[in-house]
Amino acid sequence: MKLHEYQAKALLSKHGVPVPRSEVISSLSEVRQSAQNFNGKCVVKVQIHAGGRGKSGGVKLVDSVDMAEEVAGQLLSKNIVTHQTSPEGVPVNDLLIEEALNVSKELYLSILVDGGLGKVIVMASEAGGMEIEQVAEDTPDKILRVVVDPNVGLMSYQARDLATGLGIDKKLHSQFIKLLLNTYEAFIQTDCSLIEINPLAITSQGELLAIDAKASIDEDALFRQTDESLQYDSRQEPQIEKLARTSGLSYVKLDGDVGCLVNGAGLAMATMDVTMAAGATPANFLDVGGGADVDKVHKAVEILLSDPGVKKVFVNIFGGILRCDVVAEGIVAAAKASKTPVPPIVVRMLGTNAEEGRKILKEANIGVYLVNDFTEATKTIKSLS
Amino acid sequence: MKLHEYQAKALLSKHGVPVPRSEVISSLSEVRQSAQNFNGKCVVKVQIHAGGRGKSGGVKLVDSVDMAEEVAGQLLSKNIVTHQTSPEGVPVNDLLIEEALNVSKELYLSILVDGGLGKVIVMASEAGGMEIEQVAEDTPDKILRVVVDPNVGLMSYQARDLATGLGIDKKLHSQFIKLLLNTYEAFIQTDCSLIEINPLAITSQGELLAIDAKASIDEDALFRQTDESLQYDSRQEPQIEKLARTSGLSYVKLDGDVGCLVNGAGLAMATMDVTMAAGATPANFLDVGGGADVDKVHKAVEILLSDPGVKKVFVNIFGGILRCDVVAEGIVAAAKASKTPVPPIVVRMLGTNAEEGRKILKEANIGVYLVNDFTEATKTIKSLS
Amino acid sequence: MSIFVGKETRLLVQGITGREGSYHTSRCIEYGTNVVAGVTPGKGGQLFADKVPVYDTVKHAVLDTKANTSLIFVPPAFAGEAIIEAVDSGIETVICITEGLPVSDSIKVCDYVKRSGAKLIGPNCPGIISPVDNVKAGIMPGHVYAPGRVGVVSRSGTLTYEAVGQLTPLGIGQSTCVGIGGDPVSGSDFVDVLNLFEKDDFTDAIVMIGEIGGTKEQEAAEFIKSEVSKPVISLIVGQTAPPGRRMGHAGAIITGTAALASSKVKSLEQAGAFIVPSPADIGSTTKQALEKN
Amino acid sequence: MSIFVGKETRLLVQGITGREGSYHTSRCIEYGTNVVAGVTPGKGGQLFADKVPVYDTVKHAVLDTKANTSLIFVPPAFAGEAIIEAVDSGIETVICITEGLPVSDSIKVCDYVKRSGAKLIGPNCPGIISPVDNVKAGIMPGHVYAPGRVGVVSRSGTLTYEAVGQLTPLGIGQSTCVGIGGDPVSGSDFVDVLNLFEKDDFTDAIVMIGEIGGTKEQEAAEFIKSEVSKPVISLIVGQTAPPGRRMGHAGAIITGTAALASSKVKSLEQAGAFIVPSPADIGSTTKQALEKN
Repeated sequence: MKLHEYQAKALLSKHGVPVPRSEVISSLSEVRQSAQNFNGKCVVKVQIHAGGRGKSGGVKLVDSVDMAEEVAGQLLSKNIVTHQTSPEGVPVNDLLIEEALNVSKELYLSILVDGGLGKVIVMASEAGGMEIEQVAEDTPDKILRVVVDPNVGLMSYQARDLATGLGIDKKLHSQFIKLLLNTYEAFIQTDCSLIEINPLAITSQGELLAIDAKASIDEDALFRQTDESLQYDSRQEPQIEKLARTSGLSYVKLDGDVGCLVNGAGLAMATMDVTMAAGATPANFLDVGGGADVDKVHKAVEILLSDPGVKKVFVNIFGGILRCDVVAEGIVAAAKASKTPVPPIVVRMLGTNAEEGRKILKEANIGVYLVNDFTEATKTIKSLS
Repeated sequence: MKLHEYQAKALLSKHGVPVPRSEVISSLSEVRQSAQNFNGKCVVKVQIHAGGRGKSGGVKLVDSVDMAEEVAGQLLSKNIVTHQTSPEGVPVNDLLIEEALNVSKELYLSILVDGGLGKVIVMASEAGGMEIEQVAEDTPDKILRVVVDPNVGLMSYQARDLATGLGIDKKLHSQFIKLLLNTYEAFIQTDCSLIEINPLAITSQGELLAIDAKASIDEDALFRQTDESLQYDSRQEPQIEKLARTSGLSYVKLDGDVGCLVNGAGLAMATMDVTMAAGATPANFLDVGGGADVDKVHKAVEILLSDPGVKKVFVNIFGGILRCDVVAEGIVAAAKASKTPVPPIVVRMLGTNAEEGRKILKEANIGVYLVNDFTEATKTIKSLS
Repeated sequence: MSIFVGKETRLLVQGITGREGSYHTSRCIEYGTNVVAGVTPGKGGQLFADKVPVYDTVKHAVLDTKANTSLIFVPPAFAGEAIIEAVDSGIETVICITEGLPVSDSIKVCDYVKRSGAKLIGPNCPGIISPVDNVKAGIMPGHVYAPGRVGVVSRSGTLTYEAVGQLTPLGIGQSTCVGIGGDPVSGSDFVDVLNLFEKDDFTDAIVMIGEIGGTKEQEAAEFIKSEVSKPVISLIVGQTAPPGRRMGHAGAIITGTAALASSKVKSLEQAGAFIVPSPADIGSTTKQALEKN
Repeated sequence: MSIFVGKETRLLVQGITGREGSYHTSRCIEYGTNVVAGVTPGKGGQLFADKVPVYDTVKHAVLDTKANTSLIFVPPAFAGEAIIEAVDSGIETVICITEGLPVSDSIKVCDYVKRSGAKLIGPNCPGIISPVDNVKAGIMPGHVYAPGRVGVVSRSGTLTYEAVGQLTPLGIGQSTCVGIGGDPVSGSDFVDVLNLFEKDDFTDAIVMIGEIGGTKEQEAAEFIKSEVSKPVISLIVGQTAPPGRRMGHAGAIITGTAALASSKVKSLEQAGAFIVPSPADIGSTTKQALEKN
């Protein structure tokens, strides 16, 4: 679960990590007062759940209150498009108005889970301010890594090793060590899956500060996280994904026109790949899950059909726990209840009660194309273009 | 660092462990109101840092407010003597007035550090209300033990195993598991070296409650424990020990007449043993430590001499880090500054600068008997009787 | 012969009286698995399906029934502890079906299990099936599988059924099929399973199904290059997944270049694996690979 | 030959620039110990006593100087981490002099070190000295010791000097003397050291000095009974200590019957150890034991 920059910074600050002074505002009327706190010399940053906001004009340095207001007016309540958003972009509901600082050096610091090692790792680089993937590609030896033993946690000696490796002035070592240990505490206490501070700035006054911060909370640990400041901002989410989520469906909105309904995440990805290989593009990732019932399938189809981009549907079910007849009934119910015309539905059903399912679909007369395998499915999807 | 029963219970209660309703009172005028809370049916318990208070009349069940007041009057502000106190006993400054409960079963539960295993263990027994040492001797198979892995902590399945082993009614298992896990949390969070709940009662209403509780905090971890309710009650400590402690000396008051001044805990115990073997009895355990200076030795001698029971002094120093001449100077300074007559001092000095030390002592003319080994020391101590 | 499970498997089911636990235990028994005990705290003393004794604690279940393998269906908040209870009670192989364990729990638990010397499959996995020995310790539909000499290992559930659904009709039976699970941190990775398949005399070739996210496939590629002599047929799904989004599985999220399907395919290709071009071709690619060898 | 340390010992001192650290490092060097490096964060780049290089981190010290043994003098709040830093940096034997580690730190650290395969002596110990190899990694007064064939192991510092002070004048030299420390939880216990002495060809007999508190002496007795063929001469101090009071050492507190000196003496007697009747008799009892064998 992604947090906004301002939430990530509040979390860090709560755990003793220095961050610049700032204010979150959500209406234009608040801008002047906020900017005045910094005598107009501040940075205006859109708060969105997508990377690439800087390149898309979502981060602006201003040097007067008037300019702050002007920039805020251009950003607030609009949608912003970055290379990570859909073409419609995401809404800018909040702006962070933050003091502008004299930075003498920018570092990179992150804490995340390394699946291969099965451990938490700390990554740091003297190449701050850049995307770490780029650094990893260009100058991989500029990335330092430290592995955390889950039984004793991050050790300050490891932080000291990093400080040395990053070439940080010895006078600042204890500041860096404290900052990193506090960030680690925030990570562990809040069940984060990622905290990234980029850049971690050394100011001309010799202070270390988290200038930008990203944080994600492990969704599977939310049941034990009660801090209200860690609320998810569902306004950043496409309406259709929000609907799916609240219905207990795993759904990711994409740009294509083939709505996909599958059971199982792996098979759902495979279905998307097959669709793409057929020269079509998937409109979504959708895993109805193993424990779905008729209602849930009904809901899933309803959600698929609510996407105006969906021109055809590809249902791919390998019945295991989930029986094919249950899926068929859900599809029929949703098709019959639909107020808009139902697009053609290509259905592949295998496994438990596949025959029964196919029969139900055939008899319902709702424009279903029954196929037996991926090859046939591909052909049918193509023919419907 | 020992806590009083009421402190231990407050600690447990803070971590969600049920305890009886109670009030601590330190003046007689508070008794009636406290006892009225329980309609006079309550237990009056002295709050002291010594075991055996029950057998010494320090725990009384009363059934009226008048009786509570009478009992409290007999106990409060007096000294109480138990088999674990000195003959003068310890002062009763506080009483716990606690509701009397209908108990249907008494269990034993404790969490402590097992040095041999190097781990925290949980001990439990269905023989509650008795001293665990007695149970260990009489019916060792009635003691259940569970070892806690330091990396994952106490597991609820281990608590469940104990609940089963203790023969607790299945309906109460989840209550017991929660109680034990909470007690463990209190133990870990507060750096305890011991928490003992004895008895852990099952009331006739089927509730589990800590009827009596002991807790000790690891003195070496006090630097990171900031909870003010965990304050040590130094009024329970002999004045002389308090003085030694605040001077950074490790001192234990005993009943004999030979004051011992030694460097090193092991050698100090050995010195006490040798004194006893000589037919004399040590007045104290005193380790001046390895890093002592002249002032600290001076202070140590001063403290020794302040004990009116001390009729002779045995100084046993094996100079290592601590130089013998430093010790000699401290002794001389203290002897010369003493306002009371200085008893005979038997001195054994070996190791670093032993010759210099002996010379200083000889020349000071303060009635010092210089000996070379334990045998000679023994003889001299005997001859001084 | 098979890996992880076999004729000597004595299965214990933790969470046997729950909805999922009871349904799948019945399916496992039907398939021929020797289910010797179940555990549900508070339900000890009952009989499941009139024959499998239910216990309050794993310790007692193991003492009474000599169970050596455990299948776990308990809710995510308690699953980590259930794994530790199993290991502490002497279970040698633990298979955790439960999805949704906090990753910090998985980190601690996987570390604990590793130190104990036991084996853990999952969490968030479909389990293990050996058509050869008629042992099913998992939630896969048993009828799809057929005995044979190809091992299957996958991060995904239904996609494995799909793979097997393509293999069986072509006459390609399976020795053991292992679902290592869709979580970023898990008890066994591709490397662990590839290692066992390589050593297993009853496995001739290995079908490995990976997906986007993490670097488990790259580690597998390294291992295949240096340690695996048997043919490996590999499919990676998620070619069309957008970066930064979690595709169902907690581990299926593209966080960097290495997490891309293309990067994984490249590594496996370089390691000498047979690459399955599209999910439609698992059966045919495997057939070709077997014919080549 | 000696145990834990020897001619191959390359000593690193953590906390070398502190008051205790610098004093004792000089004494160690005087005794003949090969002190190759020191570590004090922030003081890297200095030279200690004009010749020993000081580093900011153990990692760098080990890389540069191939130190294999570490002696730790850092304050108690940081000592646990210093031990882990040493082990993580490849140090094989860690000797922690620091007194006053919270016991919960010791529990975690000792467990960590055990898993790593390194050896830890202490905390709260005087260290190790080998008069045979002229290696002193500790705070004991070197001049008391003489080379010979008796091993000494003790929970106490000065009492060990006392013991050796009785042995040396009788012509009984020492192979290695090990102080395991006065804390309830420590890296090495009597059993670990007895085991090494038993296997050491240069040790003929073992003097073991225990005290009240805990059950380490009883565990030693069990081990002596079954595994030690060499004569063990044993003294237990604290016969006159009152129950429930901590006698200086964090571990020296009588918490139950087993913690009593009498109970420990009894166990050791039954295990066949030569019992030293009074602290005055360490030398004479050892002499008798050696003559008997």
